[in-house]
Amino acid sequence: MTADMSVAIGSMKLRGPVLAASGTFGYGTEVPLLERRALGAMVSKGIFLRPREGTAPPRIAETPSGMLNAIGLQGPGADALVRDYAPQWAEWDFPVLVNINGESASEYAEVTSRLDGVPGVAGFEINISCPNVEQGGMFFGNDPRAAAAVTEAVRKRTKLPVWVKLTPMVSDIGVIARAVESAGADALCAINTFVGMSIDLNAYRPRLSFRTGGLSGPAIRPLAVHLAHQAARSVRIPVIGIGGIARAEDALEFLVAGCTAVQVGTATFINPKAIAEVHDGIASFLEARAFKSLADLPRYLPRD
Amino acid sequence: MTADMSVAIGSMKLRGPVLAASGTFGYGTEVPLLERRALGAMVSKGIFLRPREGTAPPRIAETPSGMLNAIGLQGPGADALVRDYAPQWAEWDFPVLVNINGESASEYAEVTSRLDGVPGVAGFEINISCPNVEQGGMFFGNDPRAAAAVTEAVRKRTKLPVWVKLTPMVSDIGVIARAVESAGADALCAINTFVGMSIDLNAYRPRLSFRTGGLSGPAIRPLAVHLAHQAARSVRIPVIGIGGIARAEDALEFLVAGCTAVQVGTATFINPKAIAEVHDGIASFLEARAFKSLADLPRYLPRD
Amino acid sequence: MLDAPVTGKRQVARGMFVIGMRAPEIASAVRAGQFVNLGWSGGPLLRRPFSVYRAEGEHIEVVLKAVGGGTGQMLALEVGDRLSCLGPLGRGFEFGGGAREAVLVSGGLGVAPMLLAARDARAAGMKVTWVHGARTAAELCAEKDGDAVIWATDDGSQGTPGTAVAAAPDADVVIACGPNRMLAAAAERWPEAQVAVETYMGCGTGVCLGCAVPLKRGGYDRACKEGPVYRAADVDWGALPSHLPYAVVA
Amino acid sequence: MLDAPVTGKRQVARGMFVIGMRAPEIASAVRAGQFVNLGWSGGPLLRRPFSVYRAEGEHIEVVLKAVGGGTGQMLALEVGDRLSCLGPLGRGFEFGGGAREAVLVSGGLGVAPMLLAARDARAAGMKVTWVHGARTAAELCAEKDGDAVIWATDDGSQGTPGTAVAAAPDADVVIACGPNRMLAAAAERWPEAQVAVETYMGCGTGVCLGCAVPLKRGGYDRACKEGPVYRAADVDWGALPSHLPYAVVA
Ligand SMILES: Cc1cc2nc3c(=O)[nH]c(=O)nc-3n(C[C@H](O)[C@H](O)[C@H](O)COP(=O)(O)OP(=O)(O)OC[C@H]3O[C@@H](n4cnc5c(N)ncnc54)[C@H](O)[C@@H]3O)c2cc1C
Ligand SMILES: Cc1cc2nc3c(=O)[nH]c(=O)nc-3n(C[C@H](O)[C@H](O)[C@H](O)COP(=O)(O)OP(=O)(O)OC[C@H]3O[C@@H](n4cnc5c(N)ncnc54)[C@H](O)[C@@H]3O)c2cc1C
Ligand SMILES: Cc1cc2nc3c(=O)[nH]c(=O)nc-3n(C[C@H](O)[C@H](O)[C@H](O)COP(=O)(O)O)c2cc1C
Ligand SMILES: Cc1cc2nc3c(=O)[nH]c(=O)nc-3n(C[C@H](O)[C@H](O)[C@H](O)COP(=O)(O)O)c2cc1C
Ligand code: FES
Ligand code: FES
Repeated sequence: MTADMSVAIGSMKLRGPVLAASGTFGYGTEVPLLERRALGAMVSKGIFLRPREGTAPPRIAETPSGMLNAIGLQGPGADALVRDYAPQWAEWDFPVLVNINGESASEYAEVTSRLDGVPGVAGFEINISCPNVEQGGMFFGNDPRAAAAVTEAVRKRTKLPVWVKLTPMVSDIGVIARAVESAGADALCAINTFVGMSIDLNAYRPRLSFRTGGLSGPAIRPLAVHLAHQAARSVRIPVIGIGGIARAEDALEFLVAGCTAVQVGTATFINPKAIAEVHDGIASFLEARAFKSLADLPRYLPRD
Repeated sequence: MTADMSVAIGSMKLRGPVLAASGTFGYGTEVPLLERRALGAMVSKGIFLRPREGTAPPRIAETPSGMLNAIGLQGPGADALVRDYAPQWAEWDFPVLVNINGESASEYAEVTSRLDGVPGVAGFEINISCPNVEQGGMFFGNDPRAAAAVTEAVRKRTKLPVWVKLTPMVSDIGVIARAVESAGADALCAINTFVGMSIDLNAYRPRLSFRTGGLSGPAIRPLAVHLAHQAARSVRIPVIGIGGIARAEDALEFLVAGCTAVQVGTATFINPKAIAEVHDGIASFLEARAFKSLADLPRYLPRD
Repeated sequence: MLDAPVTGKRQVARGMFVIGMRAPEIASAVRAGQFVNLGWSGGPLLRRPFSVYRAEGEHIEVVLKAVGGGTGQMLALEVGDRLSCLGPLGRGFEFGGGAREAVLVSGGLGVAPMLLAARDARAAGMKVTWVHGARTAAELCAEKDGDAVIWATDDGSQGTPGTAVAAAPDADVVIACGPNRMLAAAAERWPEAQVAVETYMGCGTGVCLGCAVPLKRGGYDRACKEGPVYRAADVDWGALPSHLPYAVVA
Repeated sequence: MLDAPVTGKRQVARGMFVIGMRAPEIASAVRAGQFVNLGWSGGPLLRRPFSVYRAEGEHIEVVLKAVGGGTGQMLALEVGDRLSCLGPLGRGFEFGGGAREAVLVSGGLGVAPMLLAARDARAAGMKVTWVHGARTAAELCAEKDGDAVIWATDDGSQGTPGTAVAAAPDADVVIACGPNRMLAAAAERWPEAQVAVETYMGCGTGVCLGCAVPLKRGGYDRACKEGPVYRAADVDWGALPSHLPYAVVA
């Protein structure tokens, strides 16, 4: 018996609950086809309206069970994305969402308009949580009004699914979660990276040229499970759990904690087959316990 | 040549910059004398006015490079502390500060009054950041007004040093840091544990009976360095860095990032000699670079 | 804290192995029921607690199964590899009071403290009855020590069918170790039994309060300081988690 | 991604070792200047990138020093231990265009891609001049391959005193590898040289953008995809960190 692994995120039906996280799977074209077979969906690298150079190197530093990154949303801009990548995505057997960014609510809206209706673009993940840009990013993500304003601005420009990616750098994620739910988000993605710093003891300054970076990887998993759980308790829309998932058991923690799906990020760097392995591992877990479908997995989700 | 390792935290002069963190060194009496030789100071386990049972087991769970704990501030209460521990502390060659807790500002004040002037009690660390109590704790720590109110209430009851231990669960630690500085804190301790959750996939519920716990250990170090650095940039009083320190290099990251001293917590569980090794390692680092004293260590601390 | 080189490994039941290490100070000081907290390079963050199974000359042994990541790594250690060994820790069994007979009741890996318990009971002048249970014959520990020996298996494949607790006779001194659920059953039958419990441990040295054992009189004790040995009647068995992921079954 | 068993280890200079592994698909496909990204159980979170030093039959080799935790662990691997091996990655050196002579200039561990570079240059019909520098004689790699060989040491203890760049003759094709600071010097002298740079890497496969190489024309390339080999004049050497903690010195 093969368990039914499909999930619905609002109106979007996915063949499986394991998605590729933004910024860790490029535009999907870098990765051999084989590694994509189990993907529920892919979220592409974060994009602004115009091309962006990103931050100066060093951009990454390793920490215990984690890594810091400050890529600074390097990217080719919306036009190049439409030209170079969307046509390829249109051919694939899983949906691709674009992680969109802006320095103002109106820039988010503009990116949305530019991409809305382009074949290959199946939806949007609003990034109000990038710690590695001087303007925008995380600063929208820890103010419920700003978060709602960005969500509304994007919502007005598209009928495609709109997901909002939350930052963990808040004192109460439930407040932000409810604000963006009210503003029309179809789903929440929890969470983006935590701000961290690592010091170079030879240079007596931060290792990263941007000084701080976003912490990802297994180190943050218990924090991410908690935050995704809190978000899931606070809203009725689906929550997609993200943070430190490397194995099926990790993903199952998020699913039991109330998430509808998960995204895998850093683990892909270490194991290009991570997403397929996580997917297959969840299926085996369900089968071993004779659950017919992922929907039968018991959840721990007391409502607030 | 032996580098001068002494540091001043306000009016308090310490023989070294490496301190024992609250809740990870008990009352100091559990640990053989030898392991205490390098201690700059000790902060005792968090105490309320009255005895507290703490939370039901399981209380701890391991995570990648970290651990979750939900002890729930089990402790004998202020009277027992005065009777059983303070007299021993009065004999020791390093100061002991008491980590104080309350469900209201007035309970913090009462604990302070009960302990102020007791021989052996050298100062107070106000815990407005414990994630493992239903009332008080972290909830004071993420509201600048509440944090200031608690600090003022304690400040009024004692002339001894008052340190305030901050929670990382805030969107801007600088705001809280400035609030408690204005309210009369002599130093800041950054940071307490992050709230996290780990799921038991056999029971389909959290591993910890308290559901969530505080994450400590190397996993959080890059986050703690960032937060301690942000706190240090925001205030003029000394900041004591805490979070994931296990080796001298870890402590040096905090010191370079602007901290005056550090506390070692979880590492002591794994290596009872951790504090002495961190202390000695810092001294060797200074000596290898021909710094005469810790004060000569270059710091990276652009002011906000 | 000792740097203890591994000196040997042998199998004593299906999946159950004894690892020996050189740890002179611990070998000479340890009492039955005490434990060591073990760490190794490349291992998990926290140390792992193990009862001392045997102590002879300068060597101690522990007995274990691979129940998770840490124990899995331990079984892959080779002679000469080093364990960081903290101990002896905790309060062991008491064999005072002039009792004449001791019954040692163990389920599965609960056999761990029993060889030393037999040694100490004999040294206190007692006759020792060894009762050891497991799910099936292949999982019974092959090593034993008692004036009388009773086997029990859940499936009846060797000795008395049923649990070790059910198979055991009464006696002045009852010592029990095994999954917490088995110990709860022992507590029903022998309120005065001395039982060694299992909890998660953060430090093993009394400073973290992670190893809370709920007491009948209210509040919690530390398994690593006041325990791991308790008077059976003192523990609030309903509140002691029996579902530790690593819990061994009888 | 291959599961590659370690097949051997030998020393080639003070502290410098060659590790061999069985990796048939990589051995047959790799070109000079390409790298593999290596992981192993119990190792650090991220993989570690290494140039392929030699490829023969079903085997490849890498050369390294213990400069940090990861390389320290690698040198402790034993024959039979397994490396997870991702590769070959990146763009290697180009030996087209009918050039007659190639000069290979390496400092310290920069020798890593040079054995394959010599092989590929010869296959393209070139005469190879091998220039290798180090701080001192003991740190010069003992293995070499060239129609002419020039040694250089900072302290003059063997060969020409001074750097490998200074000791090298000019040629149609110049290939250089070593600390980024040495490559910047090579770029001054030979703007058309092909140089292999070092950066931190998150993935090695082009998806993380962590390995940014600043370009003279503005913006960044990925060392793991567009690189690690660059036309020397294309790199903005002032903006490329030369202070990587693991940077090897010539
Ligand atoms: C006093 C005492 C004596 C013991 N004696 C023995 C013995 O003689 N033989 C034997 O086989 N077993 C013994 N145990 C149990 C043994 O310690 C566990 O089986 C072992 O720690 C499991 O580790 P693991 O890494 O293999 O499992 P894991 O898979 O890591 O453990 C499963 C889960 O348990 C948690 N965990 C494991 N160890 C700890 C810890 N120390 N503190 C907190 N959480 C933890 C982790 O969160 C993990 O997720 C004893 C336990 C105690 C308390
Ligand atoms: C294309 C390429 C080819 C290379 N070829 C060779 C070679 O043939 N021989 C050789 O000896 N060295 C080579 N290196 C360098 C080698 O990868 C490093 O020396 C090695 O990664 C150091 O790891 P470590 O764990 O020993 O050091 P660490 O002490 O872990 O490294 C020091 C610091 O560097 C950082 N770091 C290390 N590796 C990485 C990484 N992969 N990504 C991000 N940060 C990292 C960590 O933050 C760490 O704090 C090459 C590098 C590149 C990019
Ligand atoms: C190198 C890198 C680049 C990232 N880029 C983006 C991005 O462009 N947009 C975004 O929303 N998140 C980005 N993220 C965050 C991830 O999508 C993910 O939320 C985070 O890494 C936590 O998951 P993980 O622990 O599985 O990596 C990036 C993460 C990494 C490590
Ligand atoms: C088991 C445990 C108990 C703790 N108890 C307290 C406490 O009573 N009061 C307090 O302020 N912090 C307490 N802490 C937090 C530590 O003092 C420290 O801030 C935190 O663990 C981070 O440092 P570390 O990573 O070095 O452990 C406790 C931490 C642990 C692990
Ligand atoms: S394990 Fe830390 S107090 Fe018992
Ligand atoms: S290392 Fe990830 S893109 Fe180059």
